[in-house]
Amino acid sequence: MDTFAASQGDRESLESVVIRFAGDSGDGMQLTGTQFTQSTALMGNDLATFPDFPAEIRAPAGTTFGVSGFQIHFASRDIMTPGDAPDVLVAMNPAALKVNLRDLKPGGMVVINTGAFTSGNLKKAGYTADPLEDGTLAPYRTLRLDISKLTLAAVESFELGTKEALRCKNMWTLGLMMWMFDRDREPTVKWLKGKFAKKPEIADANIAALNAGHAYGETAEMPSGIGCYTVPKADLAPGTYRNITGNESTSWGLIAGAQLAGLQIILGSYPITPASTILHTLANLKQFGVVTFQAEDEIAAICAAIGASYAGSLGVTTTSGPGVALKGEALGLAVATELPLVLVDVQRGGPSTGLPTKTEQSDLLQAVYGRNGDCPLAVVAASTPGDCFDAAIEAVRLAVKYMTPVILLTDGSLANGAEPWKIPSMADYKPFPATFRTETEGFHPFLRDQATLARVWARPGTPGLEHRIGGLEKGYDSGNISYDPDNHHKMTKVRAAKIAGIADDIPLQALDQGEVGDDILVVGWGSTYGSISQGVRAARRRGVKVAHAQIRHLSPLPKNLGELLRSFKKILVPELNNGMLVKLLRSEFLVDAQGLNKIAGQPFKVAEIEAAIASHLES
Amino acid sequence: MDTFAASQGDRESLESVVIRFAGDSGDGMQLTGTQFTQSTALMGNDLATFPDFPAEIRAPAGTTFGVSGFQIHFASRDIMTPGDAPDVLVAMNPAALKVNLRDLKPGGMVVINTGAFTSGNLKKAGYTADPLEDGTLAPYRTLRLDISKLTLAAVESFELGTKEALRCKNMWTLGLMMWMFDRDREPTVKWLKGKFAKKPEIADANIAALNAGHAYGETAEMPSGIGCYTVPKADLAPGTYRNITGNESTSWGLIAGAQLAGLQIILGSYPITPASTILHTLANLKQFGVVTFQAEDEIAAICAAIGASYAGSLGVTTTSGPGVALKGEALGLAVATELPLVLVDVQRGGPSTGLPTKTEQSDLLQAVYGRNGDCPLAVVAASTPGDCFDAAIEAVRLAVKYMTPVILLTDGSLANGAEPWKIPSMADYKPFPATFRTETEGFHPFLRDQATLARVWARPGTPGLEHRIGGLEKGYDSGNISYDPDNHHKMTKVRAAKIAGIADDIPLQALDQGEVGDDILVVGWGSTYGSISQGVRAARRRGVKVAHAQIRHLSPLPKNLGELLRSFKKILVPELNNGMLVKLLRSEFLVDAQGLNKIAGQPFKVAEIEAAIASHLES
Amino acid sequence: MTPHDPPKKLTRKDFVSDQEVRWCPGCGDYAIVAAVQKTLPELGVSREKTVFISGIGCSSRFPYYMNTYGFHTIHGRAPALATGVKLANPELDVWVITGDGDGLSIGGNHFLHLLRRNVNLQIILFNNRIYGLTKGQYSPTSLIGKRSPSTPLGSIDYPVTPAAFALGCGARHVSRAIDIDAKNLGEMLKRAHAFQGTGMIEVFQNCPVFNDGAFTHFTERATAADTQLHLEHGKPMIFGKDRSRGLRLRPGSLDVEVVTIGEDGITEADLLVHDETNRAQAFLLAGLEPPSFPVALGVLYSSPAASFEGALLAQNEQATASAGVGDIDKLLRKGHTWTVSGE
Amino acid sequence: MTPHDPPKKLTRKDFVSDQEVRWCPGCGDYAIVAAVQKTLPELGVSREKTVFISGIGCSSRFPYYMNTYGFHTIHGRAPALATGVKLANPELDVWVITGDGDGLSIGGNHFLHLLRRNVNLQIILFNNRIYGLTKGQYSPTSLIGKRSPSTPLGSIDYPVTPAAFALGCGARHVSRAIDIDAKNLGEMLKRAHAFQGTGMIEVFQNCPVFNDGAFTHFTERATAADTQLHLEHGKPMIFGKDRSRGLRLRPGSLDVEVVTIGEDGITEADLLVHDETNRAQAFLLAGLEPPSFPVALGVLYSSPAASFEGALLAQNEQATASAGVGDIDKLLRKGHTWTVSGE
Ligand SMILES: Cc1ncc(C[n+]2csc(CCOP(=O)(O)OP(=O)(O)O)c2C)c(N)n1
Ligand SMILES: Cc1ncc(C[n+]2csc(CCOP(=O)(O)OP(=O)(O)O)c2C)c(N)n1
Ligand code: SF4
Ligand code: SF4
Ligand SMILES: [Mg+2]
Ligand SMILES: [Mg+2]
Repeated sequence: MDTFAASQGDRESLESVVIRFAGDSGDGMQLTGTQFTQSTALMGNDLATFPDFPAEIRAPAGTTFGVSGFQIHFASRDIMTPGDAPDVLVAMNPAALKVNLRDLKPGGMVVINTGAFTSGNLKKAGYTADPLEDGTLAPYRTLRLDISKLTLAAVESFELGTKEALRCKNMWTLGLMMWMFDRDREPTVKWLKGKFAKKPEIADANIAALNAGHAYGETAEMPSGIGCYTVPKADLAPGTYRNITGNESTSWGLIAGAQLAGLQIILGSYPITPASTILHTLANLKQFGVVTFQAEDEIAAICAAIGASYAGSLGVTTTSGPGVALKGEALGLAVATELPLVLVDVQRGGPSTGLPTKTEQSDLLQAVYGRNGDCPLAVVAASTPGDCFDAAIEAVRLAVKYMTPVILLTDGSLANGAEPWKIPSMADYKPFPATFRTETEGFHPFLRDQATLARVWARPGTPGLEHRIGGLEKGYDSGNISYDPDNHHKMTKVRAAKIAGIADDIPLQALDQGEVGDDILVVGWGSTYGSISQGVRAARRRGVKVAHAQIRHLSPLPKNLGELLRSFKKILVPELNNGMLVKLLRSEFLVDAQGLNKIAGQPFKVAEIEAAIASHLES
Repeated sequence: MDTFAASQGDRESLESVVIRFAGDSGDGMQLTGTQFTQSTALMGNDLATFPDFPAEIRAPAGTTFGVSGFQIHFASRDIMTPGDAPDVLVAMNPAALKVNLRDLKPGGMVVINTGAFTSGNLKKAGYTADPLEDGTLAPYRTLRLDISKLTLAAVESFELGTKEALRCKNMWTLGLMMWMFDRDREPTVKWLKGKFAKKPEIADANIAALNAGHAYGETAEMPSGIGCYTVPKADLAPGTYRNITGNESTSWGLIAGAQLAGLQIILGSYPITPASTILHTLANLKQFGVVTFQAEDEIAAICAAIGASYAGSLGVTTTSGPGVALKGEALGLAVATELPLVLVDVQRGGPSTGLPTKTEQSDLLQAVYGRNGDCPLAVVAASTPGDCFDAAIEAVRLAVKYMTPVILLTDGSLANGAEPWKIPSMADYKPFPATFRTETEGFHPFLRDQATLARVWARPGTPGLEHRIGGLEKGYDSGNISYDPDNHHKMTKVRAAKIAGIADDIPLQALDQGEVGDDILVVGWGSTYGSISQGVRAARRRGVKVAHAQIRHLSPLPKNLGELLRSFKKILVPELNNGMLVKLLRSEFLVDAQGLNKIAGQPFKVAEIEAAIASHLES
Repeated sequence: MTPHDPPKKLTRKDFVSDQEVRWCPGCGDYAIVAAVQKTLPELGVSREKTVFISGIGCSSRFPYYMNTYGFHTIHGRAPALATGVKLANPELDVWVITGDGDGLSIGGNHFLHLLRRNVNLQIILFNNRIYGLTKGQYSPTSLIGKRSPSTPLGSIDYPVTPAAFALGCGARHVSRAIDIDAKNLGEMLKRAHAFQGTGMIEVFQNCPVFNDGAFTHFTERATAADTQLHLEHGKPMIFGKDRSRGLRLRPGSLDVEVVTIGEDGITEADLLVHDETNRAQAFLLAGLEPPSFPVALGVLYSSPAASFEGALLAQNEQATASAGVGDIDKLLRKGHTWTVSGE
Repeated sequence: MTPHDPPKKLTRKDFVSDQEVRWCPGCGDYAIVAAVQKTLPELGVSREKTVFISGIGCSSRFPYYMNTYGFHTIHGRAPALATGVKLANPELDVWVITGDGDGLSIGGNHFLHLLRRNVNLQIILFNNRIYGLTKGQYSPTSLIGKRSPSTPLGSIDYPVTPAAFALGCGARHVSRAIDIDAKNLGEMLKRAHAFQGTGMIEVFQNCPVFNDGAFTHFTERATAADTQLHLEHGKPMIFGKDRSRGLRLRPGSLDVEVVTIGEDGITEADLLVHDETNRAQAFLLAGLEPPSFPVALGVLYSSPAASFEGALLAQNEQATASAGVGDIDKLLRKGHTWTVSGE
C-alpha cells in the first residue's frame, strides 16, 4: 500500500494493502481474518495470509503471550507473501497493540478498540503508561473506537448475556474493515448462518454486529487521515479459484495422489502442532477411502503406515520436527524393506520443542540424513500453500513408483497460511497406477524393475507369493537374509542408485526469473518461494541482474542443477534455518554458495531478500 | 608372513603372521583366539585381532551361518590391522573351511580337523563333494588331523562324557598352534585354572588337551610344507602393555574422564549389539562410582542420562545405530537445555537392523545432523581399540566444559577388536573439574561463560538457584521461555557458536605420515586408521608421495583443516560407508575430495587402500 | 483383493518354510514353531492370508520359519505394524510374535495400545525372562536377583507379570501355555484365533543358553500336577496329583487360598468356579505363583467386544454411505470459490 | 552435595514462581497447582530439594509455576528423566507431572517401568480425557464415542483406566482425587509423598475448553455423596448421601454389588472392608464406574517395598565395600600385562 493516503470522499484505489488483525486469543481474530480473506478472494484480488497463533495454550485474557494475529496481504497485482509490514493494524486490546505496533509501517493506520484499554488490561499488557495518551501512537494515523460498547449496542435486541454479546465484537470490527476496503459481507453472512444453524439467535446477533460495523463506516465521520479504499481485481489467470491453506492442500493432494495410484491411504498419525490439522482434515474425508488412525505415539504412527504399505495400501504419516526425530528408526525399516511411504513433515521452530507454533525450515538435513546407516530416500518440498497439493501428489508418485519412503517438507507458514488457488481438474493429472505382483514364476521379494530399480510389491493375500521381509540385509538375488559382504555393498549401492535415478524422472531445474548470465542466482526451497520471488522481482526492477531458482526436489537434486549453479558467479541461498540447503549444494557441486539465514520463527521479508541480494553482489 | 615357507628342523623366523581360527559357534574359537592373543602379547609381538561372530544367535552346529572366526595378526614390527588375508587357516569343521578358504593367501596353510568332516557336516556346510578329496585344497599346504579323536585320547583319563571331552578340542588345537609359533602355554594354563576354579577336573582336562596338542607338534612328523616358526619381539615403545578391546577401553576411558571431571557417571543404556559390552563392563565397576541403569528402551536410556546430568552427574548413554535413531528427539532436548551428555555410538552395518554384528561407519551424518531443528553438538571418533580410552576422555571433557552432548563414534571392529595398548598413567592427564554454580547473585540458568559460551550448571539441591528449564526456546537474558523472534535467532547462533568455538580448544590437524607438498592426501576418521596408515606406508615405501591425516574431531572440524586440505591437489577419503566425511569436507572447504567406499561390513584391507591411492593418483 | 481359492487341505509341512532354523539347540522356540505349524492346518486357514509379524529378538525370527507372509520388523514395534496391516486388509489373519524384551520392554507402549484397542489378531509373547538375542541381559520379566551381564550383583526391578499387565491394559483375551506342553499350547492357539479381537497368549519358553530352567519349578513333569492349575470355564479350580486340591475364596475378602478336598469338610462345591469373563478374578489368578500357589494356565480371561479395525472401517462405510464415494474434483470446489474469466 | 540448611518454615507463597500462568481460564490445572503449593509447606520440604519434572501438554507446564527446581522435558519421557535424577541424587524430592496423553499415550512405556521399579518419587497424572495442548484430540482415557477433531464420527478405542493399568504395571501406591476437591487431593499428595516408592495419584481434571464436564457425573456437589466412594484402610466401604449404601462381595465370587444398609437385613458388618494392601481388590475397585457403582477415590492400593534407587545405589556401596574404592591406574593394570623396557 505504497500509495496509501488519506481520503475522505470517494474510495481511493490502492494497488496493495497489508492488514493485521490482532487481539486476544478469545477475540476471534483468526475467524475475522479468515472471513476477510474469503471475501477478498471473492473480490478477485490476489492475496496471501499469515496467521500467527499464541504459543500452545489459551492464555489468560489480556496478556501479551495470549495475543493472536492474522495478517492478510491483498492486491490488484500478483503477490506471494503475506507482506513485510502491515499498513493497517487492528488492535482489539492493549496487549495486541503492544506486541504488534513495532511491525506497523511508519505512518500506518491503527484501528483501536478503546473499550479494552482498561487499567487492568494495560497492566496485563505490561504498559506502565496509557499508549493512547503518551505519544506512542503519534507516528501513526489512529481510529479510536469503543468497539465493545458499539457492539453491545448493536446486539442489544438479542438479549444475550454481556459475555455472549461481546463475542460479536470481532464481527463488528470485520464489518467496519469491510466497509473500509469495500468488501462484500454476503459470504460472511452465509457462513454465520451455516455455522450457527442450530443457534439462529447467535447467527443473527453476529450478522447484526457485522452490519453495524459496516454502517458505522458508512455514516460516522472519520478522523483525518482515515478514509475508505478500494483494491481493484488482480489480473489472475482465468479459472476457478478458491482460498486454501497448506495443510488443506496437502491433505487433498495426498488423496488425489492415492487416487492416481489407485490405492487407499492409511494415515497413521499422532497429533502435533502444526501438523495436526492434516489428520483432522483427512479424518473428515473417510468417503475417499482414507483410513485415519490416531496412534499412541509417533513411532506407532509410522509403523502402522509401514504395515499398511506392506499390506498393499499407501501408508502415510504426518508430523513435525520432533516427531520426525522419533521416526528415524522406522524410516530406516521402510528404506530397507523398500516399501512406499509418505512422511509429511510440517516443519516448525527447533531444536527440541523449540517454537512449536512458529515456522522454520530446519529439518532439511534431518530429512536427508537423519537415520542410521546409508539410508537414502526421496525428499520433496512444497513452496506455497496451494503448491502443497502438487507436491503431495509428487511425493505419492515417487513413493509408489520407486517403492521408497518420501519425505514431503512443508512448514508452519505454509500449513496455516492461505492463498487463492486456481483449482486444478483431476483430468489433467496422469494416473500412475501401482502394480502388484501376482506372477509366481521366478518371484522373490527383491526382484527389481531394471529401469527404476524398484522392487516388486507383493501383497499378502496373493497366493503363491508368500515371503518374508525384514530389516536385516537381504540377498540381491533371493531376498533372503544375507550376511555376505559383497552383497551388502551391492545392496547399499543399489538402494542409493534407485534414489539417485529418480533424477531422470523429475523436471530439470528451471529459473523462475532471470537467466543464465545474470550476476547472481538466488536459490531457495520450500516456503521462501514468495519472499524470494518478490525480492528478486524488486531487485530486477531496480536493474539488478539476478535470477531465481526454487528447488522442489531436494533428494535427489535435479540433474542439471550443478551445471546451472556453475553458470553463475554468485549464489545466494536464503533459508529459514542456520544453513542446510547451502551445505547440500556446496558438497554436491563444489560451488561457493553462500547462505542468508533467518532463524526467527518468521518468513523472510521481501525487503530482507532484496537487501541481501544487494549486499551479496557488492561483497 | 611374506617369507613364509616350509621348514622341518629349526624354527624359521618370520616377520609377521596372520592366523584365522574358525569353527562352529560351539567350538570355542573366540576363546582360542583370545588365548593365543594373550600369549602373543606377552611374547612382545605387536598384534591386532578381528573377531567375527556369527550373526545374532547360536545356530545349529555345522551350518555355515554358525561359523565363528577369530583372526590375529602378529609381527616383529608394528602393525595396525588384523591383516588382509590369513597365512594360516585353522578350520575345525567343513562349514568353517567353506566360509573362510576363499580368504586364505595362495599357498597358505590350512590346519583341518578331519574328525569333523562327516558326511552330515559336509552336507550342512553345503558341500556336494568332499573338499579334502576333490582338489579344493590343492593350492594350499594342509595339515590334516583328526583333532576330535586326538583330543578324546588326550583327556581319556578324566572320564568326562564324550560331549564334555570334545569341548577340549579347541585347547588341543591351541596347543598345537602354540607349538607351531613358539608361544608360551603358561598364561593359558593359569587362565584355565582360574576359570574352572570350581571344576578342577575340567581345568585339568583342558590343560591336558593343551599340552597334548603341543606335544603332538613336538613329536609327530609334519607333512612337507608344514614347519615350526618363531616371530621375534617387536620394537615397541617402552612401557607396560596390555591387550585391550575397544569396548573395554571406551568403558575405562569414560570412568577416567568422569574422574578427571570430578563427576559420577550415570549410565543409561539399553542392550544392543555391538555396544552391550560397555554396559556389561561398567556394571562390573560400581566401585568407581558408576551407576548403571539398564533402561526399558533406548529413549528411556538417554532420558535417564539427561536427568542425571540435570541433577549434577555425568549422564552417559551407549548404543548403536538404530538406538541413535531413536534418541534423536532426546538429544535435541540435551542440546536445547545445554546439558553435558556423552552418547557412545558403536556403529554397525545399516540401514535399519542391517548387519548387526558387522562393522561400518555409516552413522556419521546421523551423528552430525540427525535431529530436528538447528541442533549442533560435538562429535569425536576413536581410531583404534586403545584409542577409545583417550577419545572417551576427550568426549567427557568437551561435554562438561561446553555443557553439550557429545557423540563418541566407535564401531564394531574397534569394539571387539583388540590391540596391545601401552597403559597410560592417570597422573599424565590434566584434570578438568566441573564447576557448579552456587552464587545466587545475578543468576539465571542460561548465563554463559563468555569464553566458552557454556551456560552455568546449577544443580538441584543448591539453595537459591531454583529454576526451570525445558525444550522450549529460552530468553538469552533470562533463561525463561521466550517466543521472541530475534531472541530465537540469537540463541540459535549462540548454540552454533558454542560448538564452533570448540575448534579453538582442540589440537590442530596433524599429518600422521607425509607432508604438505605430497601429491595426495588420504583423509580418514575412526577405525580405518590402521588400514590407511599401513596402506600409506606401503605406498610411501614404493616412493609414492602420499600423506595421511586421520580426523578425531568431526564436529567441529579442526581449525586448520581447510588450509591443510587445500594444500594438496588430490584428496582421497576412504570410509566404511557410502560417503559421509567426504560430504562434510566438500561442503565445509569446497575441496574436491573423493571417496573410497566399502560397505561390506568389514574393515579395509591394506591392499585396498594402497590400490586406491595408486589409481587415484593416475586419474 | 486377489481372488481367493477355497483353502485346500493343508498339512503341517505346508507351513514350514525353506529357511534353516537358527535357534540354539534345545531352545523352547522350536516347540512353539512346531505347535503353530501343526495347529494352522487344523484352523483351516490359507497360507496366503496368514501373516506373521515380529519385532527383534530370538523369538522374533519366527516368521522366517513359516511358509506364509511374514515381516521381521524393528524392536518392539510389531503390534503397531500389525495394526496397520489389519487396517489395510482386515481379511488377513495376523499373528504377532514378540518376546518379553521386545513386547514388554521397548515395545510396552504398543503392547498396551494394541490390547486396549482389541485389534482382531493373535499375539504370542515368548516369555523366557531374558534377552536372548543380545546374549543374556535380564528382562522385565526376570525375577529379582537375576544375575546377568548387566546385573552382576543381581537385578533389583520388580518383574512385570505379563498376564496381569495385559489385564491392566484392558486386554479382552488373556491366556497362558508352556512351550513344551503341545496339547495346551495348541488349544490356546485355537482359542486365541477364534477370539474376535486381540487374543493374547503368554508362552513360558525355556532359553537353555541364558536362562535355563526358568520355569522348571512348575513345568517339570514330576511336579506339574501340583504346580499347574489348568483353568476351564465353568469348572471348579482343582489341581494336584490326585486332583484333591483346589482354590477357594477366602471368606469375606477378595483373596484365595489353597484347600484340600476332603479336609475340614471341604468339598468341590466350596471351590471357586472359573469364570472367564470375570476380569478381577483373572487378575488375581494371574498373580498366583509357586510355591504357595499353582500357576494358572489356560484362558484366564476372555470377553469379546467389537474389534478396532471393524469399528474403524465401519466408520468409513458410514461416511461413504452418507456423503457418497468421494469425488476429488467436487472436494476441491466445495465451499467458496470464484471464477476469473479470461478477458 | 551443597550444604543444606534446616528448612525454614515456608508458606504457600514460597512455592509460587514468578512466571505468569498460561492455562485457560477455568482450567482444573489451577486447582491442582494451588493444592500442591498449599501442601508442600505442610510436608516440611525445602524449595531447593524439590524438583518437578514434566513431559509436554497443558498439564506439563506445571513446573514453571513452582518456585522450585523444574524440568519441562519432552513428550512422554518425564518418568525416565526423573529416574535419572533420582539415581544421581536420591535426596531430591521429585514429583513427576504428566497428562493422560503424555503419560498413557506416548509415555505409556516409561509409565509402566517407573511404576514397576518403584522409584521413590510422586507422579501426578492429570486426567482430563483429552489432549488439551494440541487442541482437543481424543486421548487414551477418552470414553468411546468421543467426537474430537481427529474422530469426527466418535472414537472407537476402549479407554484405558489409569488406576487399573497402574496396578497391572505393578504399581505399589495407587490413589485418586478430583481437581477441585482440595481436601482429598491434599491428603493424597501427602500420602503419596509419605510412600517410599512411586506414589501415583490420578487427578480427574476438568478441561473446560475441549472436554468440559468429563467428570461432572460424579464430581457434582449435589450427587457426589452417591457417586463417590472414599476409601479408608480398615473401614467398610460406605457411601451415599445418608451413608446408607455400601459395597458387598457377591457371595462366592470375585465380584461386588451395591447394597443398602438396613435393607434385606444388611448391616455394616456385611460390607467389604477396604484393605489397601489387597491388589486384586484394588483392581476391582479401579474398574467401578457410575451409574452402577460409585467411583472409588482415595488410596486404592498401597504396599511398600524397597525403592529402585535405594537398591541400586546399595549395590554400588556393596561393590565398593568388597572391591574398595576404584583406582583407575590399578584397573588399567589388572589382568595380563607385560613390560617393554627401553633397551
Ligand atoms: C533399537 C534397538 N535397540 C536394541 C536392540 C537390541 N535387541 C535386539 S533383541 C533385544 C531383546 C530381545 O529380548 P526378547 O524380546 O526377550 O527376545 P528373546 O531374544 O529373548 O527371544 C534387544 C535388546 C535392537 N535390536 N534395536
Ligand atoms: C514427539 C511429539 N509428538 C507430539 C507432540 C504434540 N503434543 C504435545 S502435548 C500432546 C498431548 C497432550 O495431552 P495430555 O498429556 O493429556 O496433556 P493435556 O494437554 O491434556 O494436559 C501432544 C500430542 C509433541 N509435543 N511431541
Ligand atoms: S539364546 Fe536362548 S532364546 Fe535365543 S535361540 Fe538360544 S536358547 Fe533360544
Ligand atoms: S486446553 Fe484444557 S487442559 Fe489445557 S489449559 Fe485449557 S482448559 Fe486446561
Ligand atoms: Mg526374552
Ligand atoms: Mg490430557
